[in-house]
Amino acid sequence: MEFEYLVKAESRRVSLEKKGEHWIFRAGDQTLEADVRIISGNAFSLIVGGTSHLVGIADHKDTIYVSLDGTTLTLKRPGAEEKRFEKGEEGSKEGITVVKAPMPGKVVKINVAENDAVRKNQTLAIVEAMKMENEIKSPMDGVIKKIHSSAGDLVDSEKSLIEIEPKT
Amino acid sequence: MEFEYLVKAESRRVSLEKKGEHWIFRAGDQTLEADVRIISGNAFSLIVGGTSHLVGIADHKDTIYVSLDGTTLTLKRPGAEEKRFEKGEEGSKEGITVVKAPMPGKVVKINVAENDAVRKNQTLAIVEAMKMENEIKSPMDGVIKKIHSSAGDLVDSEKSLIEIEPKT
Amino acid sequence: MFKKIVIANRGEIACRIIRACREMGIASVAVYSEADRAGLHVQMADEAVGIGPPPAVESYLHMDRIIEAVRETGAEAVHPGYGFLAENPEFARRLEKEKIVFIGPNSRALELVGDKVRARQTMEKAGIPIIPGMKRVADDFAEYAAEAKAIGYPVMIKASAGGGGKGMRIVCSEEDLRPALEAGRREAKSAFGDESVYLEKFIENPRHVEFQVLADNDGRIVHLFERECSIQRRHQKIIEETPSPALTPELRQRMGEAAKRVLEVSGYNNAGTVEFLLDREKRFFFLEVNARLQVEHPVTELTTGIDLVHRQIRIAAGEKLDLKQEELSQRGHAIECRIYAEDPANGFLPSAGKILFLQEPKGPGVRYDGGIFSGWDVPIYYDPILAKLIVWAETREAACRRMRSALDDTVILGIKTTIPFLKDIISHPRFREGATTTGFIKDHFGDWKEKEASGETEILSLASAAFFDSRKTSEAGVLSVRAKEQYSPWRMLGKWRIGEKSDLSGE
Amino acid sequence: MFKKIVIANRGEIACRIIRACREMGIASVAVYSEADRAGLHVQMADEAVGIGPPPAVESYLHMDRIIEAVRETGAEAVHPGYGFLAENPEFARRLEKEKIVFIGPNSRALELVGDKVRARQTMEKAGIPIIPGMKRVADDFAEYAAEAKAIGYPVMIKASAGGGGKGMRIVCSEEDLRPALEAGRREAKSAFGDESVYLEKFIENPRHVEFQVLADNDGRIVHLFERECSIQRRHQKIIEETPSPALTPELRQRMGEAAKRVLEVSGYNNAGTVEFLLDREKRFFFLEVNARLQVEHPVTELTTGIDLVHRQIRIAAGEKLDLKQEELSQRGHAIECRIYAEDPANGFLPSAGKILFLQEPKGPGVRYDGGIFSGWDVPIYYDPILAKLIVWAETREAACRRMRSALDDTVILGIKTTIPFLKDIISHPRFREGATTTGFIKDHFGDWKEKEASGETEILSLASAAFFDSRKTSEAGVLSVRAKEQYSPWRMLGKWRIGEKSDLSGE
Repeated sequence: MEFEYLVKAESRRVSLEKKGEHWIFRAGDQTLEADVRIISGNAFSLIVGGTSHLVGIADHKDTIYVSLDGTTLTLKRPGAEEKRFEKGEEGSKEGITVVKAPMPGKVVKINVAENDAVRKNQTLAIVEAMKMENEIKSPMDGVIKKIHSSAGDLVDSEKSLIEIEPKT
Repeated sequence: MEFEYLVKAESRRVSLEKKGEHWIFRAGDQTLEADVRIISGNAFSLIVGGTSHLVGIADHKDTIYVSLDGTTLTLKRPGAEEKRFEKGEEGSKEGITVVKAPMPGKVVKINVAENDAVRKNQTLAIVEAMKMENEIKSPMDGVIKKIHSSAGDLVDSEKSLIEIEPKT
Repeated sequence: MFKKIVIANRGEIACRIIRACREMGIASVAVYSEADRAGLHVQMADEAVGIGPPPAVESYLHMDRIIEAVRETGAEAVHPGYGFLAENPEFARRLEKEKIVFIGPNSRALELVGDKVRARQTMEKAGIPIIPGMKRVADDFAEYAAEAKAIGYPVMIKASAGGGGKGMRIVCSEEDLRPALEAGRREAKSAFGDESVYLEKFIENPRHVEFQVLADNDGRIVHLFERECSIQRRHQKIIEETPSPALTPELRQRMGEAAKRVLEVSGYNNAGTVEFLLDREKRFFFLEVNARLQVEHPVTELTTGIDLVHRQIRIAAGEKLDLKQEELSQRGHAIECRIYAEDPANGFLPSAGKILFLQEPKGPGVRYDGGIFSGWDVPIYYDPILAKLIVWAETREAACRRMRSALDDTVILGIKTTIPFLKDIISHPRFREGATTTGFIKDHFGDWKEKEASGETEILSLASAAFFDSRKTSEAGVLSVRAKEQYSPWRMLGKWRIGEKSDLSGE
Repeated sequence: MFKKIVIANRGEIACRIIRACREMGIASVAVYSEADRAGLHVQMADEAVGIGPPPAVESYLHMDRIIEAVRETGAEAVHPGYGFLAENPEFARRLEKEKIVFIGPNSRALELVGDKVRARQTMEKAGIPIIPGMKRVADDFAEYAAEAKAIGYPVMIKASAGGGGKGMRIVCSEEDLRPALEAGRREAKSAFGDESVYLEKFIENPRHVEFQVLADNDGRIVHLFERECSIQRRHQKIIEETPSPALTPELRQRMGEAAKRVLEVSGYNNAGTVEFLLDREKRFFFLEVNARLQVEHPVTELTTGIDLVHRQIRIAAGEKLDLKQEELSQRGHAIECRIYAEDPANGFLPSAGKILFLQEPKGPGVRYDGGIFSGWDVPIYYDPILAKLIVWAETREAACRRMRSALDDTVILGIKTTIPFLKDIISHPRFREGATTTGFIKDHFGDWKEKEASGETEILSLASAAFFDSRKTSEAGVLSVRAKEQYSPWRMLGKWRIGEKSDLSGE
């Protein structure tokens, strides 16, 4: 079986196959043979060349979180959402930029209206989470195309807040 | 929905139904209304009349283990195995008694042979587990009908070791 | 002793207080907002009462609802934890009127120490060293300007009702004074509903050293030594320890006596903390009183052997303090790391969401006070503290090594946390030397980035992900669409995610 | 200091040692039998080496395989934990020859203290009080009979190579002597491969009080006070605590000095424990030396603040002991409960199998040293110890209450454990009074049965089971056959399950 993941936006492919009691993993020009034991649905024990690693692992949608030897990595499966986005961008060369909340929170204020011209780094909205107010700033000079949220809305980090069309 | 459980060999029936945010449980003449939250696959939080209970729960085959307020109870689902046993007993009034290992372990020695007459409390076999030897004694006067294990076998607590026919 | 206590708080501190109740044979009542029905404190308590919608003002800050929960359950006392209503004199006063015991100081003491300007006046009169500066709120700009000149720049603007760094501004010259005053007043107004500010001499790169004090209802007072809390980010403590590497026995004794005197002149009872700044010449100045159980109380417990929550409850129940100053001592060294739901690589943006996997640290000398579990959805409404990791060891060096090991042992997947940041602080050579001042984070971690994972870790992670996905695939009984699609010509395009680079917190 | 250590053990003690290594910057190598590939110690270690099939003689007791693992990984030292090869002089000797450091006493000392008769001779010569009785193994029955008469009945038969109660027999009159001697010799032969036995005066209902001692390689010796381990079942400790409720400061000092003298005359180094019996008149008698880290070492760590495993490793690496007797002190009270995979309601039958759910205790003052996890299949091959629960508190009473609360917090589903039994001991009024002798369990828990669950607990359990099953049912997307079958005319018939009532353990 072969899988593809994004590690910091870089695509990495990894294949695995069972060989007796062990598993062979290949990624790029690297190969490793591991004795793998399932500890729980979220934990594996790997022994690779005598070295023991306890892996904590969990996923949410297309994000996989892996913890190992005191380090946590985030991998992405090249999933449906990014693809849709990509197609959107292909569809219109000077596409819309979607501004999202940087974290789940509550919209305290929307500072702009549709059709407003905005400058780069202008504050577009304020989202509060965990007793901290966070200003959402414009990534570019442009014009507000659409506003999807209003004050009081709860938003998660995947929710589009505002669409901006770049200034041409 | 209604379920049946055995609590210390006694049959108890319990029904449940959802009522708004809560669940109504009925068992015999007792009714309780609980606000139930799933904490994990093995833990629920119950609030019943303002009292909070954290329940740890797990099952293996037809045994359910429930832990609650510092007490652990074992319930049995009236499952297939006991029924088969029951039918067997019905089939032959003076049926065979099956002697099982009291715990998982290793058979160190079988002290009897088929067709041997045995007395109640006579040692039939020795099973070792966790560095302790445990004598398996006869539950009755009888005759050894069949021996299913021999020295060196690993047995679990559901494995039949020896069948005895009662002395008539 | 009380038979039943309401814990007017949530998260790790509520859990810690519930444990104390259980050990003391006291029934505990958790209160919870709608966001916290499944919270750990609700799971652990003997009883639980819903007190309203998620926003704190409608639940944990809602005095009527808390008092109603006390009445409803027949409880005799309220433990407020920290934050929320813990230092609110009005709440204490209302409970006093209702004949419900508030497990904390009396309302007069709360009022006095809550007013920073009044507290400064009181302490100065009592001979406690205070930071040079104003002892009253000025009437107009001219007065502020004159005071600033008299104090000498740089000066610090502080809110009279202050706390948590809100309203604070450093001003280096007269021309910056007016706009800074205006901004400070606005911030103070919005944070505390009170725009009063005053000026103090700005002390450069001090240590933050505080003393834990216990006072019973009859005025017996002992201190339980210091905690050094210099490792701060925007006036928020993130690592605390005791003993302070900076104190000599003689200085410790003097500061401890000063701390006791602070409580004495405040008419204070129950547990409290007296905060001091310690400058480079090892002069100490009274800063403020934290009139509650502190987040960092465990380091004191581990070194003195005194359980502060047990003591709070016993004092509130009217017991005499049977501790004698000369019998108290510090043993070994303790450090606490606060684990927050924040993204340290990204301006410490809050990071609410579901904890997909939690591995809690344990082992000899490791204490973990947590308020979360695998599957818990960290709400957006409250403080981002998830847990506290506290270690004890014979020496500071051993405690640092134990902390590092325990942090490596702590795994929280699904949300961002400060764990990688904490690891780097605890491993920093200057931290190891004990060179801890309030400027430490700014000086050494201003542009912190998480270390790149090693190539080995990365390949092992990829292998683990593949193994994980292969199990999902085989569990589903079919090859996943994903596995089939793997060769589709696909590439990552740049995408704007706002807030990732800019500092949104307004510093 | 060492760079890499092999831990020649498994379960909780291996995990505890691995943690110490990690904190000290030492790489740890776990060894594992085939039954333990997924074991917690393998998960935690930096490296792991398989050493053979499940039976201990083919793995954890197999010296060649352990030494091979050391060679293969380039380790410099071996920590044996307790049990297995920990007190085996031959193993220590082989490592000495191979120039691998054994983290424990030297082989000569091991040999001396391992021979109970020789140890008695040595101690008597050194002026240590020993239990009246034989100082050599007798040649024939006549000599045993004459000795027994001289000592005075009741007498105790003990194995010369003894330990763990194996071969021990109490004899009350001459007519019982011969069969008891024969049985004792058979048992000693089978347990130790050595049938030598000797006779001692039987001391009725003593307390078991032992002293922890540390000795460096140059003969510096300190003791770390006592542990009282009187709560025993068949000579197996189940609850340990410190300080002992029975010792006065004066007696503690005398016993401590005696314990140090024992190590001194044995030419002993590293950590060791000197066991004493304390009779009703508070006379103490040397019993034996446990030449290893003890299961119950944590109670000493919590009260003295000294990490015994760190010290063992540092001493083995040649460090001088920098502890001074007069600077050591006990603070507060610590209690340990051993959690075993045994069914206390059923003759303490071992209970191997899968742990379906584990909830570990935590909180201030609670230490949990475990070797298991949810999903772990407890093997049938080894000691039934699952975990140790240790609490510390300011007073004995507070420690008892904390222990009770922590035991309530500990949930292990799927196998039987001693937890309910431990709860009842810790809550027993005589235990609370400190009236702990080796006869405690026999006197108060001879016919122990688990308390019936309350009606409320039962109905809540039934409701929980129904909710659990309803989720399974709805997850499967269909009503289960079980739910439909619920009204089938069905009743439970008696069924023989052998061993449930009779005591199989041969007491």
